Amino acid sequence: MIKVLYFARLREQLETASEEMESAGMESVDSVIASLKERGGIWGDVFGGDQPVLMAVNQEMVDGSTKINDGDEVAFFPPVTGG
Amino acid sequence: MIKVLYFARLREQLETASEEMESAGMESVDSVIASLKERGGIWGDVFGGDQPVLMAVNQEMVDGSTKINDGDEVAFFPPVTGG
Amino acid sequence: MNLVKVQAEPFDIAEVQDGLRADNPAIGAVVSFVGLMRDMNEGDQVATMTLEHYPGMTEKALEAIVEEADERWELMGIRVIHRVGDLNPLDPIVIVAVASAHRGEAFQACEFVIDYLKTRAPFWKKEKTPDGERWVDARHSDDDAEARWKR
Amino acid sequence: MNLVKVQAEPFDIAEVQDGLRADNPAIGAVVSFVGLMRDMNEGDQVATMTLEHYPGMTEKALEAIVEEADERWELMGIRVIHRVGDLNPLDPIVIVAVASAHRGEAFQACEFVIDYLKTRAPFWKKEKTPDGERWVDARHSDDDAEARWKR
Repeated sequence: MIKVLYFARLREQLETASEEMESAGMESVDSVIASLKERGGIWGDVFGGDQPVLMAVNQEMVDGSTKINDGDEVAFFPPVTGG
Repeated sequence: MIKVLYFARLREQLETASEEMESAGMESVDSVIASLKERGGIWGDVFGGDQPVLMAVNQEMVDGSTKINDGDEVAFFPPVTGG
Repeated sequence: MNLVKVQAEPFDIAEVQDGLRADNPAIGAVVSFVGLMRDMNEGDQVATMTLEHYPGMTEKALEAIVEEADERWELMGIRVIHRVGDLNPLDPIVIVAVASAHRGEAFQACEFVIDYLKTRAPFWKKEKTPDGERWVDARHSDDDAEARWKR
Repeated sequence: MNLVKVQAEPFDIAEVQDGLRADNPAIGAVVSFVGLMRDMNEGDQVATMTLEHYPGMTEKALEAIVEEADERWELMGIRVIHRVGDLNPLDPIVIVAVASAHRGEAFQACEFVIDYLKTRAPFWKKEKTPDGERWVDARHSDDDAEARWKR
């Protein structure tokens, strides 16, 4: 299993803060994105590429090509606005 | 008359903090320097050009070519080291 | 020597700076940046703000930034404290304070840390305006500020 | 809005910064520099220091620097306080604090003011080392720092 987290505007749009996903078939962050997009509706919109989405694996910012292992924590969120 | 002030290392070398000078013949700061240098001894050393000397007229940093008027306050001092 | 903190409570600016320079007579310069909540953004009045973050990752990201600053410059201590939760205009949001022997290093490292924090640390601001709540958009100027430090 | 002071008494770092940002919710950034007395200089232990200045000209020079910063950047307040007289290691010597809506301006103006102060304000340091008293020499690096702002 992998844990998937959503933050800020994404969390509100998807009405989901976190979920567990089967890690089978999830080679990389891009595979996770593809599977989320397939859900259609707002999921397709959010992960369709029109709005900027940042991603982290195990709490480190990464890009989509990053490999995923069972037990990983994957997170999606908008560009950050702290400070 | 013009008032001449000396600060920091210069004050100690010249053993003088301030003096009054006739303004007659004192066209510019350079004329003041020339007349001080003529005193010879430590005055010749300090104003002989071997050590850096900054100058101000009426409390504004200037260069030697600056004109002098009766009643002006002229000051000589080493490069500043505040902050 | 370095310290990174994410907290809901206000921080004491004087305490942070005093703690940084305390008892180290080799420190010649302390540069600090305090980011404050403004009552205007994008031309609209802002009444209050909520800061969301990604617990765990936030601290990691800040520590990585601080570590990188320490590698790039000769420093004698860095403090980063960032608030989360509800904030009001005039409230300090973040403080970055850096100590060094000479001022050039402290200035550069302080600006580096806040520039990186703005683009790399997972915080998100939501503000309340007369037209309702809205998420704050990231600024292109922050990307430009970060890009200056690339090497 | 701006304030320049030369004084023998210690200053309160927190008070200076709080005074600067007080009650102006348009301020988004406060950058401050504090210069502290170090116990080492040029490789020698320094026990105490005396700061001499040129009363009258010092204030004028600082005011001119602050005015120039105000012309160059969009600022919301500048504070410069510089001590004179006897100082000991760990003592704050000078504080420069600058407020602005966005951080870039405050960082630049703060560094500009201290760089100019270092080469244009008539202060002189004399330090007491184990070998006796000596006047501190001006640093070439300070001239270089000032030269960056020429335009």
